[in-house]
Amino acid sequence: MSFQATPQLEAEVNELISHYPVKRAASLMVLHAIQEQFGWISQEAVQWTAKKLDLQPINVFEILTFYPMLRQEPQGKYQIKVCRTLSCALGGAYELHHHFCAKLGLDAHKHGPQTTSDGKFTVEFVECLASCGTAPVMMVGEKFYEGVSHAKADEIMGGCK
Amino acid sequence: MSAAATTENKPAAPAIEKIKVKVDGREIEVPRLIADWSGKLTPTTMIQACELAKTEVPHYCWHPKLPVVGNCRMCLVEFGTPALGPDRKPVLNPDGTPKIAKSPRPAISCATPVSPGMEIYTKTPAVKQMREGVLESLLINHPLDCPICDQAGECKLQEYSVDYGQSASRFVEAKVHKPKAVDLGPRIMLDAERCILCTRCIRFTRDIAGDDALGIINRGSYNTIATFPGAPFDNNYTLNTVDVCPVGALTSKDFRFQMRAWFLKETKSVCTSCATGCNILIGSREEKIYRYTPRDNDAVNASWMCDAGRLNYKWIGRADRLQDVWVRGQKSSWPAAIRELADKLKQAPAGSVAIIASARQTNEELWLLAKLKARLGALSDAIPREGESDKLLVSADRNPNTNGARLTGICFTEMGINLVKIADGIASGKIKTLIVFGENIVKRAVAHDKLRERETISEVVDEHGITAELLGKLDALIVSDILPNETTRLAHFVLPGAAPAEKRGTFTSGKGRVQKFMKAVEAPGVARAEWEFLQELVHHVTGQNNGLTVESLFNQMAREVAAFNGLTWQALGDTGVTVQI
Amino acid sequence: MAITVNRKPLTFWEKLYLPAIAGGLKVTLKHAYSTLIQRKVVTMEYPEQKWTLPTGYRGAPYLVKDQEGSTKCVSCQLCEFVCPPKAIRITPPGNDGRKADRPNAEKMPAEFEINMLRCIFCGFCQEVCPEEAIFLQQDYSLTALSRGELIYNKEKLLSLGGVSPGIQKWKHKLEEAKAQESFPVKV
Amino acid sequence: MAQEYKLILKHADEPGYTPDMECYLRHGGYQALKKALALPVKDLPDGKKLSGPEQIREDVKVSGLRGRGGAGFSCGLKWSFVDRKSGKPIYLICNADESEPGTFKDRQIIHKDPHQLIEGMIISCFANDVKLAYIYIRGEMPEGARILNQALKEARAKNFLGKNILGTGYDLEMHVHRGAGAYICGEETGLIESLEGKRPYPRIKPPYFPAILGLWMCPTIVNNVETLCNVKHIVTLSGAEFAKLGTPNNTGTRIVSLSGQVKRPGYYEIEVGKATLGELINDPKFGGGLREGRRLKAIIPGGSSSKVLKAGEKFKLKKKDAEGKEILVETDVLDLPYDFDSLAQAGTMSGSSAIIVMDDSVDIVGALANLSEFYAHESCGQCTPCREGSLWMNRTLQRLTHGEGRRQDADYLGKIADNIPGGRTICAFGEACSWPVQSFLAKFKDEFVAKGAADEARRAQSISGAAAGTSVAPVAPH
Repeated sequence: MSFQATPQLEAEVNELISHYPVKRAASLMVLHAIQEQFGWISQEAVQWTAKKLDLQPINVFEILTFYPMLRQEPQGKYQIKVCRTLSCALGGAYELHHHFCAKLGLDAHKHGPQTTSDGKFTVEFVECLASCGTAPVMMVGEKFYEGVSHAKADEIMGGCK
Repeated sequence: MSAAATTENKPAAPAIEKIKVKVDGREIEVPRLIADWSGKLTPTTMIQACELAKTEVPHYCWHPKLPVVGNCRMCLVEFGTPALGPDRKPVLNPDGTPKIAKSPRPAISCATPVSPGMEIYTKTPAVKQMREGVLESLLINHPLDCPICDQAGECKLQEYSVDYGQSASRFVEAKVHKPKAVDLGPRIMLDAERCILCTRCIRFTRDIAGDDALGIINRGSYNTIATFPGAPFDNNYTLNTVDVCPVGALTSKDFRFQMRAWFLKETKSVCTSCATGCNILIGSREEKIYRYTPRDNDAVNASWMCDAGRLNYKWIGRADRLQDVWVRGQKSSWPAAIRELADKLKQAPAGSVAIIASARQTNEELWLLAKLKARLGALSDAIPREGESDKLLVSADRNPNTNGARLTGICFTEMGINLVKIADGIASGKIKTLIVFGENIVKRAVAHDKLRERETISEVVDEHGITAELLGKLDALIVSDILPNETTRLAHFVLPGAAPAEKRGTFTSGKGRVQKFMKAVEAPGVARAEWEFLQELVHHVTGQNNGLTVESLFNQMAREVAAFNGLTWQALGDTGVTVQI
Repeated sequence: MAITVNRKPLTFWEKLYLPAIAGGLKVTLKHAYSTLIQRKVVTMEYPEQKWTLPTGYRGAPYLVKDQEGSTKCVSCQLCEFVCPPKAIRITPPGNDGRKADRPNAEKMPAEFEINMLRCIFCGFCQEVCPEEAIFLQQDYSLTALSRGELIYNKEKLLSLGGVSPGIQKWKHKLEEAKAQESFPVKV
Repeated sequence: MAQEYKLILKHADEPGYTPDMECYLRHGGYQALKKALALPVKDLPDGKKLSGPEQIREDVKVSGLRGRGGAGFSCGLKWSFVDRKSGKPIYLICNADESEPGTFKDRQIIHKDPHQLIEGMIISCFANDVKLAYIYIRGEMPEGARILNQALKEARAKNFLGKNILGTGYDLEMHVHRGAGAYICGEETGLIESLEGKRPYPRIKPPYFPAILGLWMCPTIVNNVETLCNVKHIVTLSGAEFAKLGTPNNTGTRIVSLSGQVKRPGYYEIEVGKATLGELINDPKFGGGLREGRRLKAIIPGGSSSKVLKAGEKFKLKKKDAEGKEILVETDVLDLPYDFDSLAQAGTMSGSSAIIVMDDSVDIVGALANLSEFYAHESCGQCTPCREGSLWMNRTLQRLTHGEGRRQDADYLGKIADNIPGGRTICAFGEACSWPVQSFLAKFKDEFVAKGAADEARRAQSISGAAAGTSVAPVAPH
């Protein structure tokens, strides 16, 4: 599969590059932009980014592999990220994660991203989402949910069509 | 020509201010500024001060020829600086010495500059404990597969384990396992488990070789050195990363599983693949060469060499090497052949002999040939070899001793312009005897009549008119070479010579650095170093005795050849002397 | 520099010498009695009779295989290095040589020779071996009709050495690696 | 009696307050900026002249404002280190990579009152002659990034940003830069590297002090969101007035993030040092106490990296008596004033002012295992002790929580942790990952030993550890 950048993406990336006196600095934002459009970042996308920013592909690959939010593989349509760090864990995050996994037939003992076989959901544990006062918290895609009870979790899942 | 021989070709640097520091209680003076990896003057760091004080500070990521990153934390030391009172004046001890305020935190000696009056402590219990801690951290996830690791014997992990390691590991968790035997490029293998992530390889290839091909992927304990998938690590300097790798993570495919490092005898030598003359070490065991590695020489190659030069040793061990003296198709012996040659040359009329030497021969050998040339009134030349140069080390001139050939008078500034004259001489029957050393002259021959069509000199030097047919007209074709080729097949006299690794001698590099090299292995069969039999031949033909050793030959040459005046074999040292060319 | 050793002077009793001679005679007579009178035999009819070897006897060194029949030697060449009479000669496999016959070990010798005429049975090779691949075994009478025959090659050493069970380090490592959560990035 | 004192969050939680420009202007927004830009040159008694920016910098110094990001370093001092003679541009970065577990104060500001941050930043940029500034916001806050981008757009439209701001001739551009899930980007040099498009490996200091060799090797100021907001209030109130808030050397207000097992977790803005830990946890105006029937066990007082405090601990606190003499007063952990210096005297720190409360239902070993998993995941892996030590500690703690413990594991763990901090690592992450382990072990060692001993006993009875390989939450299901 070869990577095709749409004119909008091209324009967005050019705009992002203009924010920095050094092109390389835009790489993280460019990767965000690509992921927003495609859902993940392929190796072709890395090469495209590197070319765009006058870098070597390894320079981009280095940061792509560093940040867990950047995906190297296609993910589920709905990405459920449950915070697992201390305050949320005290507030029941493990039970919440377990609840999702049980409902979706995933392994509750795995922390990393797991996608359901129908490709609809990806569930993963993530580190602190910075809303410890309303534990447990989670995100679905870019949407943020606080104080998620099991009932609320079901409701959220139900909302994912 | 002036005979000024200097050891450095750079102009003298302006005097640098010295400052006094104490290393483990011993006061030394160090320059305030010192050249960093790129040659730029930067503040002297503690590790450099310790080096000047002959105190070893263990380190992994620091390398004198690479940018500083300070990530291994092995070189942590404690230090103190003169205490300042509220009036910004030094506080004094009762005995009048400045009071030292010891820093509560250690510092990495590779990145911390020294300041006047600083005291560096490298042997305190705290420093020892820190080193032990770092070493333990490096070892917990290390696979400890020394028995199958090529680095064993020259591994910094092994070395520092002796000093700072524990006899038994207390680590009971499962190790992190990473990819093993990863094919990183055509010449490099990576074992990610062994890697200590010092990033020396990344810095070398990015900052020295200029090919930003390596990087670290993943995060934390899972960090791994890698190339971008599908982009092999392939430039002409990749094998230097194997040298700078302090552990066995990067290994050379060429040397992989060939021989254990501790068996190798290391011989100081010089690379012969181009005019740069990189200093090398030849690693050999029992007359077999296993590898070339670069040897530090800041005036020539710093700590590096190119892959092409490094792997240019295999032909030395080839089975079809010339091993016998042949006279008109018959096996002969050195005394018989030399006697016959001497008689022949002594009777040769002036101008009937021509010499084609090789700029891959040593200064001494070329000088001896020049003596024959003078006695015989011979035409002489050598064969140029041109390639492409690069920014780092590779020179466009692929002969290691072009300057030697010029300075001894074997050829002119424009090497190869006499070849046509020699061809003409043979064609006209004027030249009856041709002496060829170390070159296959037929290989580049074009038909003589075609040659006239060529116009520019550069085309003439690339191709000349000495065809096999023309060689057939000679009364005597005297050839000395190392490997058989068409010229040796046509020769009446074949004198088996020695590869540079099999003899001693000197080369004059493209920049005029006269460097000597030592003998690593024996030549096969009865093959002899060319200077040995040439010196005999010259003795017989001219009556001159120039000495029986390479030292005396060199010293005699230095007296006679203007450019080398004032040099002695001994004064060349290990890293050579630059002469005016 | 000469060192003077101070000796205890002999006592009067020691200076007499005769008691010591008597003591020596006593030992001689004891042995004479046990062999001549009691007929206690201390020699044996070799080679018809064979000696029972004590455990830990250091005979000829042979290579061993692990319980799965794989070569244990990884060609680290430490035994070759440590061997005082230089009886061991290993040819490493090289990069393109045959891979080891067990997983993960990466390497085994292309050739392994021990010159039994040189071997002094010192046991350094066994001591130094990090893989527990070479052991001094119970053979002590090695005979042959030519010098060449006494240079044992890899096949011969392995067939004589037999099997030595023990930890399978490389296999264990491989299993540990496989059991681990998948490596975060495919390389 | 301790009171909330709302300075930064004065309007944020008012009903009907929205994050847009109109609402902000209605509440007196950008007045401080106008005041700052219009500051006349001041003549000093010694004949020197003090320009507007210099006066603001001086005022920030007078205010005693300490960084709200974690280290509590004086903001005025930090600004004074900036190399202004190099001729290179000076950059300012707002560190909005709020990722210290327990902390959620910056989220409130960004989401509810982004213009306050932007105003604070513009003033700070003006004071430091910055022409280009960035807001580095963590990747997990896409909504925050959107809000900030919108706010920046509004500010540009009103000419608070861009060329010739409000006709003063001062130019400033500001952009939002998003992280992508890395705690290490909160470390200022790691943040700079990340912003430069490299792996966020913290830089070695020396020589790479941000004030001299920061972003693109230019002088750079990196300040926390809350710190920058405070700058706005310093300009509004004047430094001297600001310094009257809080307690001496601990001036201003702080937003305290309270989480864990209290009745009313949440964020509370207080004058620094004007409330004690106990009040914050138990006062009905704040945490409202623990859940019914539970007793306090431990407090993490300043974000997960700070050293844990045990219920009932006593500390000797330096205090001035009536005659102004320094005396040591024995203080219970709950009576510690919540400020920078008192917590430092108690051997811990107020860090990012995030309090995590744990009651007696918490398995202390599990809680530490949870934290250490965070640190093992977040170590960047640049330098040896932290890269290897963080995962080692985590693996040991996971073993302990999965029934594979040993009696000696407490000492074992302690020795691993001792190899990491104390300047052995490039950045403070080394301390951050080992301090929790060291302090948990120092204060709850018996629980670790008991856990190991129980595991050993169970294994001795050859009952298989069926729990092995499962994830365990630090709290027993209730």
